[in-house]
Amino acid sequence: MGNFGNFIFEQIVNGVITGSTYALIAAGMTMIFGVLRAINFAHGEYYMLGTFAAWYAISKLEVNYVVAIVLGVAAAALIAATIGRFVMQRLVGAPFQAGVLATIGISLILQNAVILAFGGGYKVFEGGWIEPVEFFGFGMAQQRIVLVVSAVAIFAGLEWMVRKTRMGKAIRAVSQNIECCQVNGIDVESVVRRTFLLGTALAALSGVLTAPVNVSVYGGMGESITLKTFAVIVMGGMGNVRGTLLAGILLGVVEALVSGLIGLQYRDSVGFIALLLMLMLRPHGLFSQKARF
Amino acid sequence: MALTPITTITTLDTPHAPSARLPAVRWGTAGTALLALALAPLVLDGYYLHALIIAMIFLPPAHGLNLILGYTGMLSLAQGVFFGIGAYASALLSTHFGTPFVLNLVAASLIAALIALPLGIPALRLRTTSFVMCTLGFVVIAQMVAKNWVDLTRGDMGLSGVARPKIGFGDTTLAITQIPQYFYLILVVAVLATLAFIALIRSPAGRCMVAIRDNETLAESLGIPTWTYKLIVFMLSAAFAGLGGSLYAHYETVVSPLVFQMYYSNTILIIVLGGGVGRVPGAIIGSFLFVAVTEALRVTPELRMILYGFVLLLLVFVFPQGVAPLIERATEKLSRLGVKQEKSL
Amino acid sequence: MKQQSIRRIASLTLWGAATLAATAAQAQDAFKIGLVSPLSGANARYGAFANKGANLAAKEINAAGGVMGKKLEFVSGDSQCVPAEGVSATKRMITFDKLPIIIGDICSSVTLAMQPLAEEASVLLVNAASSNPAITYKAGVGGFKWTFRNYPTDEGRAAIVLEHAVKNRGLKNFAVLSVDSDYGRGAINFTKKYLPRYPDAKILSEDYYKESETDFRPVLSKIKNSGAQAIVMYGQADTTPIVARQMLEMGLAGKIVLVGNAEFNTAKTIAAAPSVLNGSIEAAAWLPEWTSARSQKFVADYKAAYSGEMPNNHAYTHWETTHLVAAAIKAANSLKAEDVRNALAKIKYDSAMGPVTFDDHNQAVLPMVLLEVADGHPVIKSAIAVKIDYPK
Amino acid sequence: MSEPILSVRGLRKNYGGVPALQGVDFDVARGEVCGLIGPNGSGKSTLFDCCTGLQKSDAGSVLLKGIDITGWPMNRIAREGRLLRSFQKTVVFPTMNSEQNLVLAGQMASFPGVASTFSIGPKSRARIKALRERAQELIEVSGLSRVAHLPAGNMSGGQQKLLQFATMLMPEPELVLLDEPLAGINPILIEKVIQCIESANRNHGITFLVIEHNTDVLMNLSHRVIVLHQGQKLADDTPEAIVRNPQVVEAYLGG
Repeated sequence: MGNFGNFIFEQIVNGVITGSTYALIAAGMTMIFGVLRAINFAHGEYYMLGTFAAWYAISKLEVNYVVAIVLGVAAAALIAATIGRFVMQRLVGAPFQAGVLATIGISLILQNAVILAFGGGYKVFEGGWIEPVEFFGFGMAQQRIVLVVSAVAIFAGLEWMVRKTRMGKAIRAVSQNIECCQVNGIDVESVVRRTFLLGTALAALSGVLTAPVNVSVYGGMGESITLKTFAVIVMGGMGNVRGTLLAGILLGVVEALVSGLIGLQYRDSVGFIALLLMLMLRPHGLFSQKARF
Repeated sequence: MALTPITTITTLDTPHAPSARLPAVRWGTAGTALLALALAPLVLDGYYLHALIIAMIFLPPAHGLNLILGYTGMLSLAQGVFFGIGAYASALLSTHFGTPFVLNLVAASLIAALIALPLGIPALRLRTTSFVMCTLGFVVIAQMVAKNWVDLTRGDMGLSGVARPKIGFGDTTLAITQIPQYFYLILVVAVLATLAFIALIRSPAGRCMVAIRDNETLAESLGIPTWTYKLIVFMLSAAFAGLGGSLYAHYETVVSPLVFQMYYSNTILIIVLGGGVGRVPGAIIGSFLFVAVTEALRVTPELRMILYGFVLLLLVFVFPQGVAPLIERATEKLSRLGVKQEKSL
Repeated sequence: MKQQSIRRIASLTLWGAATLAATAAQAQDAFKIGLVSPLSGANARYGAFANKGANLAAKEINAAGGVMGKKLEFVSGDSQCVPAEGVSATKRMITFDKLPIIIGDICSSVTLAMQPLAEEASVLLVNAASSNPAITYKAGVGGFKWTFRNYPTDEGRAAIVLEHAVKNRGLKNFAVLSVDSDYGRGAINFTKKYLPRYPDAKILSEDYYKESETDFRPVLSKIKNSGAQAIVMYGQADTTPIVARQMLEMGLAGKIVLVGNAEFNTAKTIAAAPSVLNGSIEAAAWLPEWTSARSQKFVADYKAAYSGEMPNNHAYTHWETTHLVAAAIKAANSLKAEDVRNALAKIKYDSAMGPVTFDDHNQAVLPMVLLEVADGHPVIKSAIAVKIDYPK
Repeated sequence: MSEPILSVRGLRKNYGGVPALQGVDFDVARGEVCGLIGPNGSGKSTLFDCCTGLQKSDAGSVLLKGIDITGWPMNRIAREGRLLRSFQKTVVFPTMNSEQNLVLAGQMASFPGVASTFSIGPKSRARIKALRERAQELIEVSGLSRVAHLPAGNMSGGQQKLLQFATMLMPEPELVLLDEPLAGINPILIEKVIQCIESANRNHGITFLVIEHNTDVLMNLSHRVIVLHQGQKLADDTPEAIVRNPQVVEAYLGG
């Protein structure tokens, strides 16, 4: 039975690794939701953009991985800044469905623009620290450890940012009550812009960090991530950063166990089945004290 | 915060004092449009008819979404699920039992509605975003089921060779194989669906839906069992979607788990929002507009989806109310014009 | 901002119109063939390869004088792997461009939806990449007279691979890890169909990955613990490097081999994790390493034409199918769909893989190559053409 | 005196530990106008919410015409109990015009069940026609004719108040709970509203329970006044007695 124990442990480790990526991407999305009350159907596309930019930097500009991380995130952030300025900030106070429609549009544009520019084929992502290391009796690439560590670090940073900095306080204020902020002279639009920038940058970063172990880069890679993120942000309690980390890792672990014990083909529905169960039992998310709206 | 109420939209019976003959003009425009459609096969060739058919296949599901989003104020992304369920129901009936088209059509929407019941009961406890996400979850789960319940759905192999519709009995049976025949068949169904939709929102219940959209607590305090109405509306919208799915299956003759892609839910949403949510003409105009745009963009296959994306942004920021209002205003002007002319005579 | 976006759209549309006009202008003495494939959305990458392959063939054919003295040109249509979209594109080709011949689609569900259209319009539909068996079960004597498929079905493939793996390599315990599509699922069904022939061979676990899957560690851990000797994988070329990499990092190299078909033999894949792919068994319709002069030339020309990009098998099958159609036209000495179809039915065509003929279900009987990877290089074991026994 | 139309027994309600109602008992007799006063936060609105089923009470029971309605959903209490309420912050259906607002209010009373509301047959049309006529009368009475065609959302606050009041009368209820009907409207309108309440009470025998901070008006209007203080009943007596009650003066009315 110890054998089985090891197996479960290994699956949990696998889950934590994948989950921390989910958490990273979802963190951005949940903050954006907090200030904008809009579901971002294009969030996965920034994950894709970051990865693509990094791939381009490595294989065409022949820079090393660390530089590629910076370039990748920067490129994605640049595009996000434009979109934030011209689209997202105009969604403040717009009907919910307007946000859905607009972000679907953006995701179509970004995804197919990349396909148009670089072709639809998969690109192999070179670079990253992929040498396997022995870890409790099973091997894994160093990159995965880097991934988990940086995820934890980033979340610590976010937590600090949200609690301590002016930016963070502004974000929290806007999340709680937009009208009130407008009255109190907080520039809601700029807060939205900056939050959006931060959120998308996180998505891009997690893209670049996972690329070495996910190997492939292609235009459509954002879609499935976006769907997963939805499940995570609702479970984490919309707009709740800490909850998102836990929800993300939880989802990762459950997925790993399901695909390890039942079958990989059921993996994608796990998130939403869990989500539905949770919504039935705790409609306000697993971790947030009260519904925010 | 609730789904930002669509306060600017006007309900079917428009509150602002309408020009006396506006309704007449409305029906006039509707009649003309219908007549034009009915005559289309005489002048248009296969491709255009096909485009129109696609538009009319998406019309019933769009009505369904309009009912739940535009009139009851709940955004459901599950329309695609019920569309797919309708398609599978028809395909299974037709391939396994060779049941006639009309029966499949009815069965499809019934089955969709029945499946909506157990899904709706828990989902409708949720509000706003949670509800949206929940309906989104249905899409993902439906696809998983379609892929893995191989005994029933043949999984990814899909169901092909769905029978072409046959109308009538015995030797008076007419087999629908040519595009024009399809066109008229689907036109009839679409018109019936539209009439049913209008009847629904004109019924006292329709007013209750609007009340729920405007202010659920107030409606509840006036004795309206809002929960019951929401559940019924959810099932009705599913029935409309199932209708469309059935038409789809019998037209494309193949159904695969791909019908549970987000594509369909999104398309239906785009149709309703593009046309004008909470308006009868909305879904109608929207569905034809959608097909017109996507087909027109075929001139540049590689740019197609990018441009499509821009069109969506255009909708959101330039026509936030959809294009229906423009057309409504036009017809109104028309009516006023008519009045003036009479005076001048 | 509004103005901006409007202007942007306007300009783009103009651009599109311009390109269209351009193509229309040069289309005078051209013979046009339709090509339906996913050009947008998640499956766009397949369509890209297909179009490049087909257009390369057209260029070559036109360089050699075209077909019946006319330039061969492609009208491309986007299907997004959605039947409705594919049907729209096809309809457009039939009624607008009045195309007598259409090649398409890669996604089986779209092809299945196209079949009846082709039948009603008496348009020749030549499929170059869909593997759903139903397509040719229902073609030829099966019903659809106008559908042909120049692509091996997975039945033969599955049979060959299994036989080689068990008989020649003595593998017994298999774990299934295939793509969750009609291709992956279909191939596994056929594998199971032939499994009973080998009493001591068994399947320990069955998993299917979605096309965009990137994290295989959980399922690989399971397979590792199940004690399987081989993973039966019928999947996408694009995913194999990911699986290989993750097998490598989990230390499964040399312990578990890959058998099936997912481009184990391309340089790109092997480069991802050589030690993992050593010993893997594959039955391929084609692969860039295939030694025939014609194949080598195709790879060279393709790379030359498309800035060094390596062709995949979709590129090849569409390239080869275009040449096949041209050959049929030549044999028919006519551009009429009817004549071309009859010519195609009794053609004996020499493809890069060997002779191609069509059976009474309009299914190509063409050789498939069985390979193994040995120290980082594909080694050809045999080339076999399989006839299918259709369900009665 | 006949059995009370509404009797509240030991009603308790906490909001996250903060007690809003701690055991309130009182009766409202059929046909009276009963005032309900008390300082802000004394639990008046919470009391309304618990009586109408908007909030679930933690303990105690609410009897309507002798039937225990505790735990009934709001809509059932309104429909079967014929108990209506207005809200502190005036609410109408913003996208509907006055007539539609009123017809909707009357709908549930005049249709046998949910199913029947989906019909557009002659029967249902007749019902709606009747409701329309009644609605028009009420529009006349409340003097909204001039703005009747506007979406209610576009009417002035005062007009909305009047419409809301008309809405209360539409389904011919037996008991109406009014939450600050006079708040934020000008003196002329105040007169109008009071007249409406009195006539409705006198001519249609509708019982009223009214929360109102405008004590002078309330004292004239109501037959009896209940005073809430910190979630408990402080006094329950005739207006004359109430204004002289030292506790009440000290707690609420002030010198």
